[in-house]
Amino acid sequence: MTQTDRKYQYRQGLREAMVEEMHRDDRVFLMGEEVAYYNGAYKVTEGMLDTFGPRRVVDTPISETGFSGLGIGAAMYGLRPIIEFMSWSFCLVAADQIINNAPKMLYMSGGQFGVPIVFRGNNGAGGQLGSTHSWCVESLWAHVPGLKMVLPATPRDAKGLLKTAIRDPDPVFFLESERILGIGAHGDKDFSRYLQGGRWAPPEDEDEDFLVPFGKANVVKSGDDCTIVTAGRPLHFALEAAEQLEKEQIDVEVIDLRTYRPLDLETILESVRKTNYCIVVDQSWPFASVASEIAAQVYEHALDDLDNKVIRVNNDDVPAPYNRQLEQEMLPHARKIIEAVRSVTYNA
Amino acid sequence: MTQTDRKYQYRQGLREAMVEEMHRDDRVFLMGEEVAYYNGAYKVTEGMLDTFGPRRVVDTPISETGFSGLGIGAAMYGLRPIIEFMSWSFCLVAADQIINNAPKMLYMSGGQFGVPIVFRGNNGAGGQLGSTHSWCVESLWAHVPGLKMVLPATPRDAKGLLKTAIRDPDPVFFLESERILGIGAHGDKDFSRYLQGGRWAPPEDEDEDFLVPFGKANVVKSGDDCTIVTAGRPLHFALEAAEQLEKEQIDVEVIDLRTYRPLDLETILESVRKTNYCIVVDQSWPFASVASEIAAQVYEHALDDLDNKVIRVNNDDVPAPYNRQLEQEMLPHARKIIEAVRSVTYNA
Amino acid sequence: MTTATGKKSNARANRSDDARPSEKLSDEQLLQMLYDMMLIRRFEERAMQSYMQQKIGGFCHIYIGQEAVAVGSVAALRPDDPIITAYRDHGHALARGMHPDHCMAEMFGKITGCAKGKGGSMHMFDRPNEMYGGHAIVGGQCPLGVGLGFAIQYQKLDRVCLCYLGDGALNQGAFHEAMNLAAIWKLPVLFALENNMYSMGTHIERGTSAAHDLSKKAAAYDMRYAECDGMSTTDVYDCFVDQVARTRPVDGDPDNSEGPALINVVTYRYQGHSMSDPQKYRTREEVGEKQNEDPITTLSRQLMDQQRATQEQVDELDGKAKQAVRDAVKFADQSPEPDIEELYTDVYNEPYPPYRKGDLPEMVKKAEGDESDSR
Amino acid sequence: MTTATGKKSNARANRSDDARPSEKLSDEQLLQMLYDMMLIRRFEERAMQSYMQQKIGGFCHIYIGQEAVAVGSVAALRPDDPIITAYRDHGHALARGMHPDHCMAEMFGKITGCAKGKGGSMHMFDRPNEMYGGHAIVGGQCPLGVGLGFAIQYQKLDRVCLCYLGDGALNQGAFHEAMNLAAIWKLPVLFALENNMYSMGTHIERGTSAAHDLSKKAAAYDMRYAECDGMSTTDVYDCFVDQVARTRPVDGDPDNSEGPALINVVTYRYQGHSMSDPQKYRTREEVGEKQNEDPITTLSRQLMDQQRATQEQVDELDGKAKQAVRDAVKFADQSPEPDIEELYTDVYNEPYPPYRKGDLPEMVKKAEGDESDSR
Ligand SMILES: Cc1ncc(C[n+]2csc(CCOP(=O)(O)OP(=O)(O)O)c2C)c(N)n1
Ligand SMILES: Cc1ncc(C[n+]2csc(CCOP(=O)(O)OP(=O)(O)O)c2C)c(N)n1
Ligand SMILES: [Mg+2]
Ligand SMILES: [Mg+2]
Repeated sequence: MTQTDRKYQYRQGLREAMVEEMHRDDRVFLMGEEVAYYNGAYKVTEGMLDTFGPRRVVDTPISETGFSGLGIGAAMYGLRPIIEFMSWSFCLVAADQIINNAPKMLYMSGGQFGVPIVFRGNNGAGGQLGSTHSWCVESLWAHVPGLKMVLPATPRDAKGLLKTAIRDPDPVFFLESERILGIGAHGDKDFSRYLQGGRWAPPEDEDEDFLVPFGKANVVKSGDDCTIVTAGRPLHFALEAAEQLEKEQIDVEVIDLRTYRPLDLETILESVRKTNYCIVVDQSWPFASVASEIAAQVYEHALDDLDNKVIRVNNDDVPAPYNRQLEQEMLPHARKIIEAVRSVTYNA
Repeated sequence: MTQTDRKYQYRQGLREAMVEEMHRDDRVFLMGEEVAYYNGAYKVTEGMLDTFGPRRVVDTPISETGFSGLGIGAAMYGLRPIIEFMSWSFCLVAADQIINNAPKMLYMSGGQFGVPIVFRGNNGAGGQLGSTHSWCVESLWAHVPGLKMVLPATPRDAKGLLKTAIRDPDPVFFLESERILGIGAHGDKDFSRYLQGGRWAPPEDEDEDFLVPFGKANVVKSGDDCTIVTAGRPLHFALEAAEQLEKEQIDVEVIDLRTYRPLDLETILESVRKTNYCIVVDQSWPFASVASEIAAQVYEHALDDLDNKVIRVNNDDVPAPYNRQLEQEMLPHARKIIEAVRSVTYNA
Repeated sequence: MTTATGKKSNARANRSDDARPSEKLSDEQLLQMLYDMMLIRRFEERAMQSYMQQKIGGFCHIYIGQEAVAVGSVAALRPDDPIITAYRDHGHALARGMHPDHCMAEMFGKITGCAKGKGGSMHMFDRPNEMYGGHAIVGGQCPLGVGLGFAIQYQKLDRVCLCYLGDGALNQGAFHEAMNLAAIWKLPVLFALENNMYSMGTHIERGTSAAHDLSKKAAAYDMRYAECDGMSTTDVYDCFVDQVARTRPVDGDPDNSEGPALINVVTYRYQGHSMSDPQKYRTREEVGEKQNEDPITTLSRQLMDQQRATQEQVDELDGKAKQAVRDAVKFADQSPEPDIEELYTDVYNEPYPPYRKGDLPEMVKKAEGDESDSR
Repeated sequence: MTTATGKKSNARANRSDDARPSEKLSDEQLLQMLYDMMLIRRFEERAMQSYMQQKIGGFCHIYIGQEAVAVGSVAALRPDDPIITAYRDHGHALARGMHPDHCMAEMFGKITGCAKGKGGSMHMFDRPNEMYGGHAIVGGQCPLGVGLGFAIQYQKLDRVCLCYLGDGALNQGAFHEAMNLAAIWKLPVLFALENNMYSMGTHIERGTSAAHDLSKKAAAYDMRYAECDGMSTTDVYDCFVDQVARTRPVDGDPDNSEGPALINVVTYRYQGHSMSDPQKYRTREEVGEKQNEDPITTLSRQLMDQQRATQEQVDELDGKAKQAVRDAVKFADQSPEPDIEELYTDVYNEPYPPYRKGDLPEMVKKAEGDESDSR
């Protein structure tokens, strides 16, 4: 069995990361709604209560302010909490704790109290949950200094990045996607042929120290004609677009940033210097978004290398609708990306 | 007395707007911490309790989630609440109500329930309040569709924009600045010579219907050499820079956007087409900010008119420090703007 | 119905002495209540089916078992009393008078839905029927409900707002702040706790302190408290008639009202939390036992025992409910999807480009006339 | 000290029967407590003066009047018991043992401050002395304090976390959620309510339901409640010795603890809310009356009455406090500002460009040795 063939779910990557790190370090614990007895609303934490018991896998009431603040306090005291939001949409009721306390404690205390905590959960629209339940928080929270932000797009990265996050001494906002929890499972669309070395799944030897570092983008597919920069679930839209564009003899390069804070600008610029075109795909709203940021930075640093505008592909700038067709249309889907690539490269 | 000479405080503009609209429309009420008996933590609401009584000027306990949600419910029922946050920094404990409920109710209800509400209060660093109390929320919240965002920079606009906000049928996030509540008062630095027609204060005839429309930028100072785009308190930094640059024979054009949602891109582009240079000044953090957005849009729509990069001047990308020198340095102050203008126009 | 621990012991005494309000209900009224519950039950059954057929997407929270709560409490209201609830909201919408067509069409994501397909199962809004929405963030509707109460008081109206919440919401900060504001300002709000003992898989005893005596949650705000049996339509009705009367400000005068209350309605949901719940947190026995208290069976039997209805009448009602729901599914099925342009409508009431002003839902236009506007 | 309404009535009975813990305090200990209060008082006086001279900026919340709360409660702790509080925090920092030099230097924004001038008046952190900060968002420290308690329980330690809050925080959602979590998990946390009756200009009766009986706020979470007189150092001490003992988990075993409690410490602030408060919300008479209960005068008099201290000793202590504060102002004055480079340090413990790793504050390095690291 090649690595490529190995079927390995994204949710499994998340679980293995937590399990391994909890075995390794007793200071690590997991807390959130229905993570223990229910085995996770999305089965991410299945079996973890059995393995670690209720001291380390802790069910909470629906009190996001309470338990995310609790995690921050525990982190100040030397523990390494993993706080699960069933959905990042629910972090809004805890906004003050997660963006006012966690990322600023070290600064406010003059370096005395760091907050080694991971906030993690599902992020993004696409499940027909309506507008209050479909938040993409990347642009909201990446704006805030003091935190790190991670968006794994593959099962391999889900594991490797989460392990890194748990070991990191700073607050990490870890944005998963319910829409791809099951990718890698039998029957799912699998873009592993694009992955260099077919590294869709993590190494099979169960290396305790398999870590994917922060701030190192992954050139998922190399190509010469146009750079597509993205992270998280939209990587899959980008790969779908790439597949389609291949048929039109347009060979795009797809970059998965993996982390927004830190941002690997170098890899983006290197690519843009080669392709001279750039599309940024981001599943949050367009205004004041990570896509705006990346576009602005690309212009700032590679203005002379660009043969056309940078096009940003975002969610449409509207609350998420329930209706499936409207919702699908709203997303930064493959067709939008394809059109963007075509429109910038048309006279290349 | 010319209009220019008339000393008229920003806080007075805010108060007059509320008082006039409350006289005009019984559905309008004001609610917040210490707005009534205390006469406002910053004296903005001074005397309003006496004028309108406790039915319409309502002191609240420290329950931002409670009273901002209350305002939203009351707005759904047909009232026109003005909800004061003593500081926008405190809106974080109410984030879910203000960004998940207010701006999405109309959409979620298929057009049945609008939320005509104004959230207003002090925004921005500069008062040595430390990092939890120094939020600039413009970039965080302007990201969210369904709300409108207003940042008055002058006493005139404080009044005219707030009146418009109160009459608007949609949720308006109205961002004031404690740092300039007293501008216009005797002894303050006064850039009114730059204001077209010296319109620093609102018209003196107490016109009930003096309204400043949303989405119409104000070219505060015209000039040919470089466009400076800003809004809110940083306008004053920009004007300070303009004054300085005048001495160096650099004649900048200063645009006060007044509102971020809607955004008056046309006025920006018109100016950039004339000056060929653009600086964006924004007091929030740089990453995924309104400045990123405006820069990206300027590139997208005026790439060929630009003779150099767009430079963004933001707060430094760090939590707000208490120490005065550090804090002042962090702000998007005049020296940073001057350097930015010089650096882009150096070979013009 | 257990007694309420109100401040004015007179009122309480009165209540227990008086005949129960439900005893004054006419046969017709009782049969209407029975029908409403049947409608909800049948509606939910078809909703589950349609969900399985993937005609309904997203989350879908089924109200089966709790029908007496919505029906009994809404029956105690006047039509101009506003209500607001959480995401398990189909029952409330139907009890409040939303036509099942528009309710089902909403879940099917169709333009004929109550929210034009933009809201879905968790967001039932019905302006003509004074339903201020289902709300999907746990506890988030509590401050909104207090706002409705505030607006009533502000306008000196003699209405009462009914704000439903699940037991899980007890632990949210929003609930706490809402309770305190309602209490200090004596707002005409009733917090109707639909205590089905579980928030997803978490039994109330695991997540909520003082769960054994929820009157303490009201006492913390000096607020009136009452309890009733959510499996009994008449008990719910009796309790709410009494509580609504105490809270309703006579002549819109807040001093002429006993202020807000927390009402603990003990109920049970027969289905899983949502459509994807393996339900390992409770036993079949527990569910079975509760099914013996089925509120629909109970009311039917009660009416028949009292010779106020025959088996035939009951069956006929149920047939009517089934038919209404069948019609609703058909209506929903045959209704068109919203145009893709609807993405950009209803974002603003006073839109700027690229946004556009939206049309009101068909349901509202029908009820309010075409000249009605968003408010 | 009024009695606590604990679950174990035995413990309660014990306590009222026993000699008061404060009676066992040595003269030395009592004089130390008196000195600590004097130090806070004199410190605050100089802070006000320095604020007027614009050597201190931002907000500055003065603790004068409340000294007995911090001093009496901290004296009941062990040095390894963590504390956390709100923004009115100079008193707690000093009571906990922070050197006034570093406290004053912080307010002056100097690099020698406890947080290198980055935190200011509202953010006193002292790791060597187990002080987890002053926190400026009302109520925001409550979940953090519960987190400290959780970490204690998780590590099976026999410590107690003291989490202070103002009466204004009672109405924040964060307080509610924190109370519930502490209660359901029986965490070793004491919520020390510094009830000075006002949140800015709002009297507790105006903003907080059930203000006349705050035991209800504890009962809502099935939590132990106690009250004490915050103007009496010994009453505060007695109450906290008892409550800490009940909460402290013997051998780190949560079952060997009575769990968390809410302690209502009734106190008063003599100064305005912050330095810019016109104080129109209370009368001079009210303030004057409370000044008759001045905790420092009271304890001094008590010690002298009991012949445990002479007037000279008391004066000497006060002189010492004045001198310490004079020294602190001098220290702060003469200390350097932080380099502008400090803007980009302490943002991350594992920084990426443009951020840099920061140095620990001088105060911490002195206490922990130079090899200590951020944690
Ligand atoms: C703030 C928030 N956190 C988590 C969720 C996810 N969630 C949805 S329903 C639910 C359980 C709520 O239980 P309860 O309030 O008892 O209502 P019930 O489902 O029993 O009707 C949870 C945890 C949410 N919607 N909002
Ligand atoms: C969430 C939040 N809202 C508002 C404020 C502004 N504010 C600061 S202190 C204060 C009053 C707090 O009173 P209390 O809790 O009684 O503490 P005290 O000042 O009496 O020590 C207010 C309203 C804040 N810091 N945080
Ligand atoms: Mg429930
Ligand atoms: Mg107070």
